[in-house]
This record gives sequence, C-alpha cells and structure tokens, in this order.
Amino acid sequence: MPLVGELSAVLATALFIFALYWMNDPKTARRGVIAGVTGMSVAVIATWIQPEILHHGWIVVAIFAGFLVGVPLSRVPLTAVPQRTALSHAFGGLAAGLVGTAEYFLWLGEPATAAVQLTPFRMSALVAEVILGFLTFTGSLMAAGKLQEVRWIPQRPVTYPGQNVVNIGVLAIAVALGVLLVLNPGAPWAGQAFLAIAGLALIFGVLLIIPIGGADMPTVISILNAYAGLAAVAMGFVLNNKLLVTAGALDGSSGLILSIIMCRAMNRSFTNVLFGAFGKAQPALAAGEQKEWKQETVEGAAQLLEQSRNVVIIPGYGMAVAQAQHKVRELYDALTKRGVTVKFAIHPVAGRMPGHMNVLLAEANIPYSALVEMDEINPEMPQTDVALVLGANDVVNPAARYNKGTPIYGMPIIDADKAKTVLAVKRSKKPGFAGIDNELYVQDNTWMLFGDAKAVLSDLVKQFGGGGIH
Amino acid sequence: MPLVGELSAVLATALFIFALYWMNDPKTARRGVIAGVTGMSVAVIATWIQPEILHHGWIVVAIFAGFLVGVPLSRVPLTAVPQRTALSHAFGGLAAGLVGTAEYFLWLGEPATAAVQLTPFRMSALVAEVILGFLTFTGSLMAAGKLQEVRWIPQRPVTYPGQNVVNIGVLAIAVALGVLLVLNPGAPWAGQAFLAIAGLALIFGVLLIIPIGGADMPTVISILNAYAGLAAVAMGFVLNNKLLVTAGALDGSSGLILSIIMCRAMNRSFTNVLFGAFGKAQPALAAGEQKEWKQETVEGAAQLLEQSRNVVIIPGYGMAVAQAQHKVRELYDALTKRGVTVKFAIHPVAGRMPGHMNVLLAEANIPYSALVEMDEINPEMPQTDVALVLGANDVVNPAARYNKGTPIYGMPIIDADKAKTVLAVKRSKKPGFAGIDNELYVQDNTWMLFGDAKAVLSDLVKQFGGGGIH
Amino acid sequence: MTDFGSMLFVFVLATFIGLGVIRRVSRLLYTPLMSLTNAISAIAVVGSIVVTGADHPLTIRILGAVALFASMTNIVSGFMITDRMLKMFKKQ
Amino acid sequence: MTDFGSMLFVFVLATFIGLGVIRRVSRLLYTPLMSLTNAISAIAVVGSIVVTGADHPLTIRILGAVALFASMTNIVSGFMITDRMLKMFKKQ
Ligand SMILES: NC(=O)c1ccc[n+]([C@@H]2O[C@H](COP(=O)([O-])OP(=O)(O)OC[C@H]3O[C@@H](n4cnc5c(N)ncnc54)[C@H](OP(=O)(O)O)[C@@H]3O)[C@@H](O)[C@H]2O)c1
Ligand SMILES: NC(=O)c1ccc[n+]([C@@H]2O[C@H](COP(=O)([O-])OP(=O)(O)OC[C@H]3O[C@@H](n4cnc5c(N)ncnc54)[C@H](OP(=O)(O)O)[C@@H]3O)[C@@H](O)[C@H]2O)c1
Repeated sequence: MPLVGELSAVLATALFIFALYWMNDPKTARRGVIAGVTGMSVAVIATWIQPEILHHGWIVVAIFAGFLVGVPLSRVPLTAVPQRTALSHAFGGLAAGLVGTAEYFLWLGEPATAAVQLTPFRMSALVAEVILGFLTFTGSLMAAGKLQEVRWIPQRPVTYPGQNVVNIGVLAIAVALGVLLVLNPGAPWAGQAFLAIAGLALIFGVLLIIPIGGADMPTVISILNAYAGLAAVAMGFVLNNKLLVTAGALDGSSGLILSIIMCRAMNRSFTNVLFGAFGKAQPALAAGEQKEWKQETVEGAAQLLEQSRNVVIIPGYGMAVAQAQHKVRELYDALTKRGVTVKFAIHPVAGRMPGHMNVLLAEANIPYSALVEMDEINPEMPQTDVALVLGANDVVNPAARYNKGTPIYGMPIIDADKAKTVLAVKRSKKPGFAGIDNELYVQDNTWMLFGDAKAVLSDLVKQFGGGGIH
Repeated sequence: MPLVGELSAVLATALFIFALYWMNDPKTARRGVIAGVTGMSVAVIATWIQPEILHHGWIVVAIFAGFLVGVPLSRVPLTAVPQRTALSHAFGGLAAGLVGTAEYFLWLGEPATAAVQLTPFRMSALVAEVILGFLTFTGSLMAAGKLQEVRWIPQRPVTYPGQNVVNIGVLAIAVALGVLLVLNPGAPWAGQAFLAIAGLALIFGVLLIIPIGGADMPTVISILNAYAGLAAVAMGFVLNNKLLVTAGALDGSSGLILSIIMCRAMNRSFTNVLFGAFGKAQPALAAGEQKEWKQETVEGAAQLLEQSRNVVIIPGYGMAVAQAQHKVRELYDALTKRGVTVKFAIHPVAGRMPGHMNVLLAEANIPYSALVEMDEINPEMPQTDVALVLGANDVVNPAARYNKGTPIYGMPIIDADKAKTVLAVKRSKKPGFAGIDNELYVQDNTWMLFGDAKAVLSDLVKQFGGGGIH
Repeated sequence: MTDFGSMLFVFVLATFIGLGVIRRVSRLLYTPLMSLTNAISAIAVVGSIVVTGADHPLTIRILGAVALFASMTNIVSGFMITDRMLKMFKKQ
Repeated sequence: MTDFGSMLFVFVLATFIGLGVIRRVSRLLYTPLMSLTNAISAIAVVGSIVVTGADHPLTIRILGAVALFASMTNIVSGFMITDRMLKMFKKQ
C-alpha cells in the first residue's frame, strides 16, 4: 500500500475507535457517528483513487444502488430494528464471501502467480473468510426471517434426532476441504472444492438457526455479528489490508461482548443458546395449585397510581409489540404532574434486543435520567408503592430465584413482586417467551389489567383527564 | 523476524498490557508484576535463541552485571525512590542511545548495504532514537542528582539571560545535523555528524534541567519517562521490531499521563514546569500584617486528639523527610483504639512523587481503606474535629484559592483550614517548596507543634502510653 | 512471513482496544451500538471496490459489484439509523 | 514502505491501549506504576542482545554490552522494587 494508503488506514482506524469510544455517553454519542462516517469516507476515497481502479462507472452504480436500498432500511420502525440488524449482517457476510471467492478465482486464474500468491497462510485466511462470510449470510437471513415472523419460517425451534451431528458434520466437511485446499491450492479440482466449501457454508448457516427459538435470535444475531467481524478480519489477512483487520476486530469484539452480556443476563451459556433448543413449548408448570387471577378496573388502577408517592414502571417486550411507548409517556407526564415520582426499571434483556426498552422510551421523549438499571432499582423496590408491569414477563418472574426446574433459573430479575402493590398489563394468561407460568400475576398484592398495552394505557391516561403533551 | 519471534513478540506485548491493566487495583497489582516478568523473559529468550547470536559469554556477563547493580538498587529506602526512578530513566536513555549509535556505525561500515539499509525513514528514526536517548540520559542523571541533593548540583533553579535561546539553539543544531544525515546518510562526514548529534543531545539534557527547581523534578522525571519510551519506539522503528514499539508506547503513555496529572494537581502547564524556573527564592509575602504563631504543648495536643470524635491526618513531604510513617501508624492505632475515627487525606502531589504518601503509609501497614482522596475528604473537613497537618504545606495553603499573586494560585488544596481545630507539625517557620508563606499556620484555630515530625509524633504517642503494635 | 506478523499484531492490539472501548459503552445505547458497528464492519467496502473497479474478468467484477452494493447498503443504513436513534436520547 | 505502515499502525494502536489502561490505574499505585513502566521500557534489552551477541566488530559489541547491562539493571531493579512496594498495600 502506498504511503497515502497507510496513513488514511491509520486515520480511519483512529476515527472508528473514537466513534465507539464516544458511545460511552448519550451526550457525546452523535459525535461518534460523525467520526464513523468520516473514517468510512476516508477509507473509501483512499481506495477509490488508487491507480488500478478503472471501472468507475461500475462503482458509482453499485454505490448508488446501496443508497437506494440503505436509506429506506434506515427508516424502519424501531420494533423492526432487530430484523434490520440481522439483515445487515447478512449483507456483510455476503460481501465478505463474494470478495473472498472473487479473489481466489483471480489468483487461480493465473497459474503462474497462483503458487506465489496462494501461500498457506493466505489460503487459510481465504477459506476462513468464505466460510464465515457465507454462513453469516444465510444464518442472518434465517434470523431476520424468524424475527420478522415470516410465515414459512418456524418460530419455535425445530429439532430432530442427530441434528447436532448433521450440523457439525456439514461444517467439518467444509473445514476438511479447506485444509485440502491449503495443502494444494492450485490443484485441478481446487476450483470445485472452493465452491463446495462456499455451498456447505451456506447450508450450515441455515442448519445452525433452525433449532434455535425466535426469542433467542437477539443473542444469535450478536454472535453472527462477531462472525461478520471475523470475516472482515480474514479478508484483511487475505488482502494484506490492516484497516480491514482493525475494523473487523472492533466489530467482532462488540458482537462478542453484547452476546456475553445477554447470556449473563439470562444466566445461559453460548452452547445452551446455540444448541439448547430454548423456548420449545413447555409443559405448563404448576398445573397443581391453581391460584386465581385478580383483575382490576382501569378506574381503580388510576386511583391507586394517583394516590401513590412513587411508581416504578417495568416495561417488557409487550410494550414494544403494542408500540405503547408514547402512551407510557402520557401516563408519565400525568403522574409526575400530580407529584408522583415515576421511574422506569430496565432489565438488560427486556424486549428482544439489548437496549430495546431504552430506545423505545427515548423515542417517546422520556428523559434517560428516568431509566434505571436493574441493579440500582431492585434495592428500592420494597419501598415502591406501585410496580406497573407493562408487557414484561420473564424478566419479573420470581421463579428465576428458586425454581431450579425452570429454564430461566438463576437469571437475575427485577423484584417487582417486592413492591407494595403490583399492576400487570398483558393480553392473556399465556406465558412469556420462556414458555413458563409466572406466579407474580397470581400473587396476593397483584392486580391484572388485561388487554393490549396501548389500549389499556390510553384508558388509564383518560382517567387523568388525558394529561401529557401529545 | 521468524514466526516464533513474531508470536513471542505478540505474547510479550499482551503480557505487558495485562501487567499495566492489573495495576488498576491493589488486589490484582502483584499479578501485574508476574505478567511483566513473564513478558520480559519471553522477549529476552526469543531474542537470545536467534541463530545470529554467537557471543553468549558477553551476554551472560552483561546480564549478570545487571543483576549485581539492579538488586541493590531495588532495596533503596522509599524516600529514595524518586532518585532511583530518575537513575533508571538515565540507564534506559543510555541503552537506547548506545544501541542506536552501534546500529548506525554497523550500517555505515558496509558502504554496500549502507545506501540500502539507511532509508530516510530509518535514518530519521535513528536520529530521533539517539537524540531522545542521550538527552534522557544526562537529563535524568541531573534530575537524580537534584533529588539526591548532591552537593555540587544546585537545588534552586539556575537561570541566566538568554538561557532558553541557548537551550533551544543546541537542540536546533542537533536536529539540523540530523536532517542533513537523513538527506545523505553515507556522506564521508556522516560519522562525525552523527557523533556530534549524540554530543549535543548529551549537553542539551544537562541544560534542560539546570533552570528547573528540585521540587519540580518529579514532573520532569515523568516527562523524561515519556522520552525514554519514545526512544524505545524509535529503536523499534530502526530495528523493525514491533515489540519495542508497543512496550515503548506503553511506557510513553504512562509518562505522559502521570506528568499531566501532576501538572493539573499543581495547576501548571508543561512549559511552566520546563521553563518557569519555579521555586526560585520568593520575596516573603504578607510581610505587612504579622499574625503571631500559637504553639501547643504535646500534652495539650494529645488531649485534644483524644477528646475528638474524628481526626483527619494530612501528610506531606515533611513526613517523608522525617521517615515518620511508622510513628504515624502508632498514633493511628492509639487513637482508633480509643474509638476516634482517623482518616488520611492524600493530596495528589503531596510529597515528591505521585502516590508518595500512599506508599509510605502502606509501608507502615496502614490499611489503604483509610487513605482518602482529596476530592472525597474535602466535603467532610468542616465536620472534622482535628486536622493534623504533618509536614504538609503547599497542599494545604489557602492562598491557592484566592491569591492570584502566588505561584500555586488555582492549585486544588485540602481544606485543612475548614476543620474545627488544626494541629500543624513542622520544624520551622520556613515556607514549603513553593517558597511562599502559609496563613493556615497563623489562623485563629491553628496550633503549631514545632519539631521534626518523627520526634513530635513519638512524644505524642508516649502520651497515650505508647499504644501501637511496633 | 513478517507480513503475517504485522497482521497478527494489528489484530491482537485492535481486539484489546475493541474490548476495552465496548465494555465502556453506555447501557442505554446498546441498540445504536449494534447498528454503528454494523456500519463500521461494512469496511469490506474497501475490498469490494478493488474487485469491482480493477481490470478483471466480467464475472469477477459482477461479484465485486454485488459485494460493493451490499457493503454500501450497510454503511448508509447503519450510520443513518444509528444517528436517528441517538437523536432521540435526551437528558431532560 | 508497507513496513513503515505496519510500524505506524502498531505504534498508534499501542498508544491507544496505553492511554486507556494507564488512565485506569489506581491512584494508590502511581509510585509502583512508575517503577513498573521503568522495567517494561527496558525492553531495549532486545536490541542490546542483538548488538552484543551477533558477530560484530569489538567496539560495537562493547557498546552493546554496556547497553545490555543498563537495560538489565532496569529490568531487575524495576520489577523487584515494584513488587516490594506492592507487597506493602493491605486492605485491612
Ligand atoms: N432483550 C434481549 O436482548 C433478549 C435477548 C434474548 C432473549 N431475550 C428474552 O426475551 C425475554 C424478554 O422478557 P420480557 O419480560 O421483556 O418479555 P416476555 O417474557 O417475552 O413477555 C412478554 C409479555 O408481554 C405480553 N404482551 C405481548 N404482547 C402484548 C401486547 N400487545 N400488550 C400487552 N402485553 C403484551 C405477553 O403476554 P400476553 O401474550 O398475554 O399479552 C408476555 O407476557 C426474556 O426471556 C429474555 O431472556 C431477550
Ligand atoms: N508529589 C508530586 O508528585 C509533586 C510533583 C511536583 C511538585 N510537587 C510539589 O511538592 C509540594 C508538596 O507539597 P507538600 O505540602 O507535601 O510539601 P511542601 O509544600 O514541600 O512542605 C513540606 C513541609 O514539611 C516541613 N518539613 C520538612 N521536613 C520536615 C521534618 N523533618 N519534620 C517535620 N516537618 C518537616 C517543611 O517545613 P519545615 O522546613 O519548617 O520543617 C514544609 O513546610 C507541592 O508544592 C507540590 O506542588 C509535588
């Protein structure tokens, strides 16, 4: 790489690092985006101006097409963000796979150079790039489909005997072929072998996701995110391009850390997520003692809230599904106007992706100073007059504390049950994503408000003479 | 570098990073030393086993000599740690300078390779390495001398008209010669020019320190520390050795950050430290209104301490000079035994190096949970019954708050003056290192205990029937 | 081989930085973080441009163009949606 | 030239890491930190060994030996005094 290339690569790397660094505080975060955009522009321009680039038309067209698809993709509703993320991982994986394939056949094309160019090191990197890229491609597509709840993609995990054997087998064959290629990269059968590896990777991506439940997709997405990063790193090794390596490494670490955070917050291991077939329809537990569900009227709930000094709202996936965040804001305004202190208890894995609740509530202009981490709010719960559980279920299920039988055993939860009174909003008596009953709802001090979160909340707000700004 | 070299370099780098990372907590810190030692061993062995190394005897001897000198150097009393640090920077600079010189003349030796080897980039790196190395060498020696208070090295800054011009001039000539060398590295006069650069660097190191006062040495040392790191980086560029670059960069950042911390804590700029000739004998201020110094007897002080509920001890350079930390421990034990809560207020630049007080008190087995940062203790000072100022002066001088005239104006201080009663231990009415009077001592609620800190404290402890463990 | 060494070095160091920086990202911003890293990892665009723009056989360049399109989509949508989400966060 | 590039890369990344890690060092341990970094920066030992041990003219090797001695002194005293100081810090 010429000097300018080297320098721009260093500059872009530094900018990317700052972009992520500034995400440590909402106040500086937007600066991070600017840094990221600048870094990316530097990288693109520095590459484009290289002398060997001749077909500018092609590049312009492809970039233009990218904008055509990218802009609408950035306007999706926030509830669709998980799918969008998965989709973009698919694109990332595809790009890595295709570039890898192209490079390989380029070198294979000139038998003269092939031997020189395709060193064992570079060949291994190529294989890694293609396997990671293509499995991320199909895997992320599947994940996106499950999150989008596409009809012909089953939500619940699909398992069959010997499944893991098959999956591992497919991957093993791909790797074995890879080793063969590394040993003799220029062999007559090399081209087919390479394509076979690509194909097997594509298949493996699908097989990998089939046995995983829809609600585990966020974790899977983060893992695929890490893979996409590693694919970029591998590409960097192949093209001897350090910027690809650094950017890929940054992306990889982010995927790794987020998936670790999620697994911790669910008290589950990677293997359990990937092979646990979590979220299969469970036998309804506690079928024995049937405690009855006590219902509360909207009027009663409104009074209860109005008379309390402090209220903690615990949002969950339900709030996201119902798009109820704006109604939540109105309730928040109405109550604060009446001198009630309202806080939001945010569980690290509430909703369907990390930080899901924060974004939704921020969208509704709720100040982030009112959003409290699980660990900070739990000590306050006993002094809380009313805990309003809004479409949350597993993250407030006390069974997680003691019931070794349940899949969520050991998962840290928000102690809604410790509040003086609990109001819970959900549509039915159905369980949450973990598929297990939640005794919180039938606790003595719990009152249910059945119905869609948005509907229930707007009724509630009406009781306060429809306060709020909107 | 062969593969094993590369891998060991990466490994050593990672170990060095962890060594510094684990210093973020006293509990893990010692692990850091192990990591550091391991990393260094890996680096040494990986280099030693390289085929071109033939004269093993020489290496063994040099290493052995290093142990002979190094072990005693690691046993110096803690008060001598600043000097030791300066001395080791001198050694570091020397090593860098010598290696650079050796390498240059090696390449110069074979005119055939010279042109090839001495690329402009490498030549510039060589010049940088030699200048940084040798100026660090003499500069650090001077600094060590001033800290050790060697007779023939003046403590107070020595200034003369046009001094900065001369200093900058010397450096400028060296750099100019360097540029010439970069342009024609193989010229007949090249050898002499190179030696001239080395000589000028050695002289500049001395000139740089002369105008700086003894008490600014800690800051200077940190800056030299950064230089030593950069010299190692330059050597890495010369030898195309990445481990040198990473280790040097780590060292450089540490020097940089520590000097920034010190300058902040003194509210001074680098330039002010380097060229401010700080600590010159100042005209005694406030000669006007002479408030009188009230003295207290040891008996009285003991009573006062015994009857108080909470005491804050503010140690300073004087405690270090007097080696009084063990007596402090005895006082601490005696008071705590009597139910008095005793805390230590640690100013970031108390003493003569960062963390000076912490190490001394730790040496006397005072639990570090009792050592409180300035920012944490200041809010508590008004509720403090007795503030015992132990050989501290500038760091408790209220003038820093308002008196724009004083050199320490704006430096954050510990609010000893806000305590209900102040006891101050010092030997005389002389000012502290900044050379300015301190009205704290003549405040209405302040009582002096004149004398050497150690002596005064042992008398105090006697009053309590010599409590304590020692 | 030294080539491989540099790469390994850069990779290890970058990973250290990545882990250090990401661990300090505000929990509030995990969702924007995901889309931001999406955009950054679309750095594969660099490789795509070379494959597309250089004077290669047509098929190769088609592969490159598709890759370039895919990466560009990620860059555009990633940065834009991140900014859109971050705009929403207000302290008071 | 790419050689220079790698070096620059490694330097920049290592500096990022250094600043990040050092900024989080406990204030209690600034003095040991100084001696620890002393020891680490004695990595110049690597260069010294090459100059001393390879088959070079005598004068060169003498320079190398002195450098090696100096670096080794720093390594030994640096690590030993750091550990000696750290041993002193006890929570209770
Ligand atoms: N956030 C992440 O990153 C992440 C990642 C992986 C897994 N997960 C998992 O996702 C789960 C998140 O827990 P969660 O408590 O937030 O959600 P949840 O356990 O899935 O429960 C959602 C609740 O909302 C109710 N609901 C659904 N639609 C509603 C609507 N329109 N109006 C009102 N209520 C509605 C559902 O009851 P009805 O159907 O009766 O209405 C259900 O009880 C956890 O188990 C977590 O482990 C999260
Ligand atoms: N720590 C760092 O990293 C660092 C770096 C650069 C500069 N500095 C500077 O160093 C100064 C440190 O402030 P400081 O308050 O700790 O020290 P100081 O201002 O230098 O004052 C030391 C005091 O201790 C007394 N003293 C000396 N020997 C004594 C003994 N044997 N027994 C009892 N008392 C004795 C002295 O008075 P008598 O002579 O009358 O006894 C003097 O008043 C600050 O100005 C700071 O800016 C520190």
